[in-house]
Amino acid sequence: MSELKKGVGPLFMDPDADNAREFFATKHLASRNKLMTATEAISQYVHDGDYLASGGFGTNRIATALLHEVVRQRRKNLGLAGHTMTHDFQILCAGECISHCDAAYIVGLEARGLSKNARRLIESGKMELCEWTNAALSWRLRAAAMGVSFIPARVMLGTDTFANSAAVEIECPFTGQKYAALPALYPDVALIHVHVASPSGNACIEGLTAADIDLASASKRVIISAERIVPEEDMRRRPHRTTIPSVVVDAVVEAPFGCYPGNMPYLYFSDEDHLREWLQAEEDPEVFKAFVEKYIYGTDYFYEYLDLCGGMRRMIQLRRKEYMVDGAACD
Amino acid sequence: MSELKKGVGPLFMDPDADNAREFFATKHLASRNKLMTATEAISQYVHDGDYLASGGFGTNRIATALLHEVVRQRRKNLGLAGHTMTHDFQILCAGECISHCDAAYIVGLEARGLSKNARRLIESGKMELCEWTNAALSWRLRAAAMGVSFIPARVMLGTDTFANSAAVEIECPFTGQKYAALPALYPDVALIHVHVASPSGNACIEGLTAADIDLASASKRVIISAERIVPEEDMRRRPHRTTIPSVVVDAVVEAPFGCYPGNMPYLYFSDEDHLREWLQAEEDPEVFKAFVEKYIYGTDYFYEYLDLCGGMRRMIQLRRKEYMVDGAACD
Amino acid sequence: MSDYNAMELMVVVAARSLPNAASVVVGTGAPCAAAMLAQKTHAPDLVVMFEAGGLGPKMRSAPVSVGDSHTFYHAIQASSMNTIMDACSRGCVDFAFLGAAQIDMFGNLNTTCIGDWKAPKTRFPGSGGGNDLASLCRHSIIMTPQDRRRFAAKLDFVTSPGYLTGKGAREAAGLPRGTGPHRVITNMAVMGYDDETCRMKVLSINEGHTREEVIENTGFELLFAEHLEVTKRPTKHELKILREEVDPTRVIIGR
Amino acid sequence: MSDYNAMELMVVVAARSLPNAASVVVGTGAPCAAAMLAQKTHAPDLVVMFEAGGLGPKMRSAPVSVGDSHTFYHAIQASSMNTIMDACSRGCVDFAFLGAAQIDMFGNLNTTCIGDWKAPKTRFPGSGGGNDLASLCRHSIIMTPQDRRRFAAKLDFVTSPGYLTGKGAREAAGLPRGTGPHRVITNMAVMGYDDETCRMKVLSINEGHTREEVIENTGFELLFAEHLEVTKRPTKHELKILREEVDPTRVIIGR
Repeated sequence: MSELKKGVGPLFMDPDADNAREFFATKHLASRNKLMTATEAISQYVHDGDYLASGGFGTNRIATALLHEVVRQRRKNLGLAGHTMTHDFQILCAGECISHCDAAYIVGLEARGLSKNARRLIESGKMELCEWTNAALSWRLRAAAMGVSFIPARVMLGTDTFANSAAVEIECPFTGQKYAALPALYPDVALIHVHVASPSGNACIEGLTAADIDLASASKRVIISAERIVPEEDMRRRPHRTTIPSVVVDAVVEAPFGCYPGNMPYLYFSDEDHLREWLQAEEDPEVFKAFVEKYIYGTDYFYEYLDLCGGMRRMIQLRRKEYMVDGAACD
Repeated sequence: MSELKKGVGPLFMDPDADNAREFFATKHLASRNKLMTATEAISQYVHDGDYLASGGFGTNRIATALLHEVVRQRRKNLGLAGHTMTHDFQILCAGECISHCDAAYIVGLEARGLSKNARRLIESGKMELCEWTNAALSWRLRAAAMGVSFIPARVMLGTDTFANSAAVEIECPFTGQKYAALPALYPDVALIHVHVASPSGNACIEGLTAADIDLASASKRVIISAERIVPEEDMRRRPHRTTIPSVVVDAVVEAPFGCYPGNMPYLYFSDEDHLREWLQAEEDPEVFKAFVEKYIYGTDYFYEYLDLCGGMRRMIQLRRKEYMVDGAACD
Repeated sequence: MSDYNAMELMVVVAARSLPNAASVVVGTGAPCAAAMLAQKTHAPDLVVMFEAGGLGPKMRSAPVSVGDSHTFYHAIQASSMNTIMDACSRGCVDFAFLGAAQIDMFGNLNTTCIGDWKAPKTRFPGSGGGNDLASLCRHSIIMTPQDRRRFAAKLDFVTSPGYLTGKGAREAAGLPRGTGPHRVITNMAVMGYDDETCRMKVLSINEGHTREEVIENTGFELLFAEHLEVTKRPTKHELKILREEVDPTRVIIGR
Repeated sequence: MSDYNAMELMVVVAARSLPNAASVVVGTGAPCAAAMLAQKTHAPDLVVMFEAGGLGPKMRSAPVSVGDSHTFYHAIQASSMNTIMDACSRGCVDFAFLGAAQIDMFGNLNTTCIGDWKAPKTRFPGSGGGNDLASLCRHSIIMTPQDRRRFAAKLDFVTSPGYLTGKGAREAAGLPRGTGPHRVITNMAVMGYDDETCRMKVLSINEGHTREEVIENTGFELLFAEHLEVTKRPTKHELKILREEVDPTRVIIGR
């Protein structure tokens, strides 16, 4: 067998399962009312230097309201799990909140183009990166959710992505097959936007779950923002529909249209015009500074941002656009 | 570090991921009508010597109608994935179908007692066993579902369960922590009972999923029996409710009360009287032979068994008993 | 003499060992009754789990199977075996109730067979989730009748790990740090484990039983707490809740 | 001269490379248009997947994101990233469409950076799911414009594996047996890979382009098929479906 290789990238978070167990032992499991404002939730659960993970996928079901609050409260030196981060990455870069990042997909907004501001931050060397892939990051979260310090996978092998990651090669003890061993990833805090949640944090996601089920389990703290808050009994009546159980949740924030300008499945489509406005504003640093000032620092609550973007009239348009994707509303 | 140990138990199934990939490459993915009778499904997809896995958990949401058919068609030398098998194991032992078994929980029916017939088969040495645990078997299925030949876990270590398994000890390349490496388990065929399925095999499970999501992905062939068949469009309207996607399914069998005498969540409770009757019949091999003759070999269809057990009158009683667990029917 | 039976006392003792807001994986029967009693007395926020996937149900009556509909009645989540086992592995679960055909002085458990494994005199179900819970949950609690056959000097088969061969053996085997057997609750006594030797230690003896009787019914040498106590009897309130609300048909606590 | 443009031809060629009842992971834009066109012509049972979790949608129009609501419109399942990636790893996925800023003669792809990785001249998004799909799906297909900058002798960064350094290199690296790059579809030509050397080989040249032009626009030595053909032009039916049903607003195929 050839020699087993090792990636030279930095391991930002401790993959040790026993150390993580010590944290989880302290987590308060009791079902209690965890409703609070975004201001309170970010203030209480996201600290400078924390390693953050954002739910959803790029512009889809992202926790925009919470991400704005992270910027507004000027958090710094955050680490980040970057599995397909697009507009969410753009927001955090607008606040220059991130100092290190496990990168799978960053700086781009898919076919919409690249974020000039995010590129500037990275090309200037202000952000330490470790390379991964989308699957690798989602499997790293799964390893953490499973309480094991590593998991084998068949990706990254043979590439510079591997060489600049913190993965190492191992051999299967049964077949001799070579695998990339991926270290478990236990984020400090996850921000996840959902369709419905109860005050204790029982949450239901409709549509794609991306990596959020494992993310919620793997993270030391979990902040849920929800389009709608429902009574506990509504969630408990059909317990097989609970996507994220309250026992892993620390805070619940009511945030209607909380994913705007992203696409919330069955509820509203993405605002492509506004996303274009972001990208255009980033062309000129001065213009972008004013843009961020206006939309984030200059607002106190997320609904002020929604109003600046066209308010209810705009939201109803996006709602109609989503219904044209699927005529049937979700029940 | 101390020497790494190896279990001496037999590895019944090949954990090699590349060999499994070759099989999955041949699997026909097109959405087509897969509706057939239990007779046809077992005849076509379960062969002597196959390694079988049964969905649900013990007496809950098990595929009784399909299991009876396996016995009725006198399949022999089957292998079995035995993560909490109770009445399902009892049925297969009634037909003396099994020659080798990955055992986590067998021969018992939880608090109801032990199956004398199953014990007789094992104590007479007619069944080759390899020891595992419930979690180990479910993680072995997860490894297969993930397309990797092994997965690390923190169970079985230090015990005779490990010594008589086919697991091996490995060390984490990041932390040095010792783990049990569990070999991937790709069953030949899985029998899974669900609440609702479309003719192509899009299936929805309500209530506990046990290990069935991974089981359906890990298995080379999947037979679904369903309480109710619904049009394709019903399943496609809410695609986030699909528990098992049609692409992994080979056959769909309509089987109302198909889990009887087990408990089908939200629909009917277990028939504890009939389960007691089984255990009592097993006290005397001659009595049991007649019992199996009457209920399984002497019937052609599962509904004949239901009629022998009290028919609609009994089913309605069990339905009422289930509603008393949860007054609200599932929608 | 006493106004409660041995099983009632065992359930009450087990219930008391579960703090509020803790999490516990239970089976059917007595452990489930203990968890329900705890919820209805001092531990309303106790999170009850079942290995098949039931998470945090509001149980109205005890299940007949760890996977039946009772286990997720108005639950936090009707999840999967993996979800529960992952949570145990991640370190989110404080307690697990286990049973056994044999138990030794280190709390190792046999639920697999009597006699040689290859040609067993009696085959039992095997580990089920027992080894998993004994390996992964912080504290395991055994409820069992006490007799010499069951409390064995040497197990015919070590199905699930207690402290294995003594202090440090679990960690050396690779099991999670800071886990292990916590209590053994029998018809005669309540036992814990000695911090230094990890050997079983009698903490209190149930009313109507004696130290000698406990020794006679144990196949290995027991340690005894310096201040050996009489097991605190059930309160009237505990008995009332247990009999009227937890197990009104007396399926578990006897007739 | 021709009654179709380069992008229309590329989409048609890509669509034809997808057999009926195969499975394919697609991105937004041209790959998605190709899959939709295939479904509406010769491959009605093509199973389309998106890496964020969309499985088998009945797409009415092309998504703007690989995770938006279009990707699971009336789908078989709205699943998760893990579900899709697991299926790829398990060997259930036949094709994947990939893009790249750079591609070399072995089909290795760069989507990470231009210049030194530590101080990049230009930072691109990185692998995303690209490396995963290139590693795990049976055949990968690239659709890209052809020029010397993009078809590079040496990549600045190998983000996703093609045939790495040549025959046998994927297997030696640990990648699944029998996987690798399949087609490169450009505005000038259609390329495959030589069985023996795993090097890129021109199979057909698009109408209006020449062998010399293709060579000029490639930064490495290309192989050519013995019987070099002219890329089969789109049929009227294909163009009609593509223009009227797949991309009526001409967002993908241009105005």
